[in-house]
Amino acid sequence: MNAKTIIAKRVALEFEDGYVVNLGIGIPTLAADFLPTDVSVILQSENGFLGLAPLGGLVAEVDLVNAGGKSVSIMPGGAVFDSAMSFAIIRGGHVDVTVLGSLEVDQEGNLANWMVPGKLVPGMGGAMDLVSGAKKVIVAMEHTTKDGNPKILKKCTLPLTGKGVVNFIITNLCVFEVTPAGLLLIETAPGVTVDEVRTNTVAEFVIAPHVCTMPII
Amino acid sequence: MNAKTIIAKRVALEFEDGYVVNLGIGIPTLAADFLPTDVSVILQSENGFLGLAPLGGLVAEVDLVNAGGKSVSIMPGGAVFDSAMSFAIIRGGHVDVTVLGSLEVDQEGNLANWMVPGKLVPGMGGAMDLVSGAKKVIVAMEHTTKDGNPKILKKCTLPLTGKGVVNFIITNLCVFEVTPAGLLLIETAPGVTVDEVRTNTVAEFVIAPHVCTMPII
Amino acid sequence: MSKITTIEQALEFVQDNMTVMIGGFLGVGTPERLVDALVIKGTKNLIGIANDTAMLDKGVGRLVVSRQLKKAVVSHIGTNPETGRLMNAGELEVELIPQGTLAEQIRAGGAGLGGILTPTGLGTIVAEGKEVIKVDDREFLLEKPLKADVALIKAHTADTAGNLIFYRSARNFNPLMAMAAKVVIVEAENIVEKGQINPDHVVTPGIFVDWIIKG
Amino acid sequence: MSKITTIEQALEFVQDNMTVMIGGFLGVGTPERLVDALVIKGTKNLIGIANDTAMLDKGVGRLVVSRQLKKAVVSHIGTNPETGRLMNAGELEVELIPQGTLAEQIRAGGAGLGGILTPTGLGTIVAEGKEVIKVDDREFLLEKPLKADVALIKAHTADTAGNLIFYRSARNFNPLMAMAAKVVIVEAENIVEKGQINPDHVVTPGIFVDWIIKG
Repeated sequence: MNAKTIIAKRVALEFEDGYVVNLGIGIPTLAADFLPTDVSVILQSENGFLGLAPLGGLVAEVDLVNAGGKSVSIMPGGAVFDSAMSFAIIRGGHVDVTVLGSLEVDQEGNLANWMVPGKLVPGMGGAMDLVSGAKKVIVAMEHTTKDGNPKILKKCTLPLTGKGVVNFIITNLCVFEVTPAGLLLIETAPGVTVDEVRTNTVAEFVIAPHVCTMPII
Repeated sequence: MNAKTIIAKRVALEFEDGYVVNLGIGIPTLAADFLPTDVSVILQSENGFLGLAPLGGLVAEVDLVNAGGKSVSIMPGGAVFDSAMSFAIIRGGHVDVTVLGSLEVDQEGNLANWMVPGKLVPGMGGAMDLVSGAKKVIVAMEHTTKDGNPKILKKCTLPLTGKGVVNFIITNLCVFEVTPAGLLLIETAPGVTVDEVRTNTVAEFVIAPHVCTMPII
Repeated sequence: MSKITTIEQALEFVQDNMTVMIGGFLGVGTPERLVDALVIKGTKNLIGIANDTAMLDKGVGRLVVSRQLKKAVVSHIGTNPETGRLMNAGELEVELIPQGTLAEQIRAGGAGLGGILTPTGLGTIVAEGKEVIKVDDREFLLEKPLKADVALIKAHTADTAGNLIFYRSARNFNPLMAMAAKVVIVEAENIVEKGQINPDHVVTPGIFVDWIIKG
Repeated sequence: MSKITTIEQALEFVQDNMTVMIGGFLGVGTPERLVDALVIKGTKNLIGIANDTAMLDKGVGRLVVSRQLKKAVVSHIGTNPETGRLMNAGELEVELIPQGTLAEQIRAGGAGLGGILTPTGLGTIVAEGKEVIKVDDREFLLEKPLKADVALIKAHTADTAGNLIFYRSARNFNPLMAMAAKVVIVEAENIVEKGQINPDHVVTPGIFVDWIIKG
């Protein structure tokens, strides 16, 4: 199983039947493909609708794109609205889970994913509203950068997307829960040891008494 | 011509073609019946639609009432919305003229029409938003109470609906413009003298150099 | 899990001392069957948030007459003499709010905003005791968001996913209240299958709706 | 007076140095014919308010490439490399705003509110230099309303009274911007007679719309 699949499969287990979910571009979007058969979620697309169909589902429609600009389709029972309503839904706490990628995340639950000063400034889009409004915020990303540098830090160095907003960090190596006391290692990926997690993580973390292997197949 | 007709006819002359207009219950509503033939206005009903048909026009519809709860109908080209949108239209300055009745109005453009402490407390409904948001606020009322007591005062005695919000006062006796310097008498009703206005008005006012008779037939 | 239920089941969520939003404008757009059942159930000490207290025998007015409200948060009570009588007798607390402010406060409650900044009510008793915020030298009243435990909503048509459309002026406060309450109960004149409402015509997305009863 | 006009007539209202709102999300829902004509017209030093700067050859992105903007007020520029390049070169000012804040600021501009109180951006550089307002012990950022001289809007269908309906995700910022500008110009794919749109389906009431061109 490659890194992305591990992450996407594990993220999918966070969803309960009927949840309203907003998935960021990239790995987070993949999670929708791995839902348990008895779980169905309602995908919110911040550009203005509910009932986003999983990729590869229905035929893409004219004038219907996801928040990444990709042509998509809408499920029966979907609803379209303007951007103010879209973010009323997000800011108002009506999204159960949002899953986002990140450049950096730290042991205080801070998250940085919208700019690298002087280099890359895509902008925050809807990310700042999502992390401040969703009931549960999951960061889903590869544990380290392509060069092997740690992304889970003691303190983010990049401008923040949100302060103290992250609830869970799900990577190809492990799952951290963000608690008021700091990071708690609750699961490791199949075949990954706690030492491996430690080597690849700058942040301090506590190992849960019953740390277990991610229940993914 | 009775007092109400005089007022309604004179109010109607304040409307220009295409104006968005909100008319209060009572005399203000009558104004819609006296529009010049080359003027058509769009009536806003604060309970949630544009295109309110003048009374006695089309057949009343199910679940369609005006802000007074009276069954009404909607004109072709009308639009329905929720109460937040209705007051976004009002507060946002998208209503050209609002016409309201009043219990008291004073020489500073203050208006009191929503409660008589200890006696009558109907509530402000949409009136406070209308007077603060409409581009032009016209008070349309009989010049005195049924007992002949003045309603145009130096200073309102009742709790205000809006402070310094009135632009014109149109009564069965005259038209006052509210200027930064105070009330300016600009018209008298047919057959009414300036002295008659003075006798029935407590507020101080200045007589315009070219005070004329209301151009109503 | 189906959102369609019986009126008795739905009203299990309305308990004494709760804050309840009720749609409607002078009774138009009020879920009368839900109000009927709430009167029969006799739930007490409710805080009612609504545009008005309608009439003695119509809409929210019936909960005034049945003495089930301890407080009414409304913009208008003039059409229901009982509201004024109970208020003057000290048996019902009435908080009067300008209609546009009330609508926007409910929207803010649903939209996760900290409050609204409105010019409405400045210089009147509505402003008493409230914070005034200056923005670019203009003054605005800070009015707080409103939320509720339960909202009772009237819709023209609901689909089984809870998507709602409304008819004419029966829309009014209903879509706003559907966003601002923990439990949202809808009385729908018509119930259709999921997919039967054009997504572009939906006014209240189904995620806001918990329970639907046939009106 | 008819609201239907030619693209040339409509664009008379867009002049140098104006603030212009343009609907769309990554180009979807952007009035491309109006943008085409604006590029040809060459109006300069515009402040553009939009969700994003789309792509090099699509939507608002084309006004970046044609150097007609002095400032872009947007939530995202990542899909248009030219925006970043001009920003870094100091040739284009870019103000990045969280998407939900941007939408609500535009709505506030149209709705006559003094600003919005949002938790979004607290503790980030978005909050720098902005007022923080406490409401019941929770902190919120005060973000000011946004307005424009002109809004360029894309609709699916307009009636001759200016009532608009939108199609799918091409709705996005269009209905909000239509409320917040002095002059509103709509590019409609379809134009129908007044009365042909069910009043309950109207998203943007005709009173907001000044001019309509066929898209």
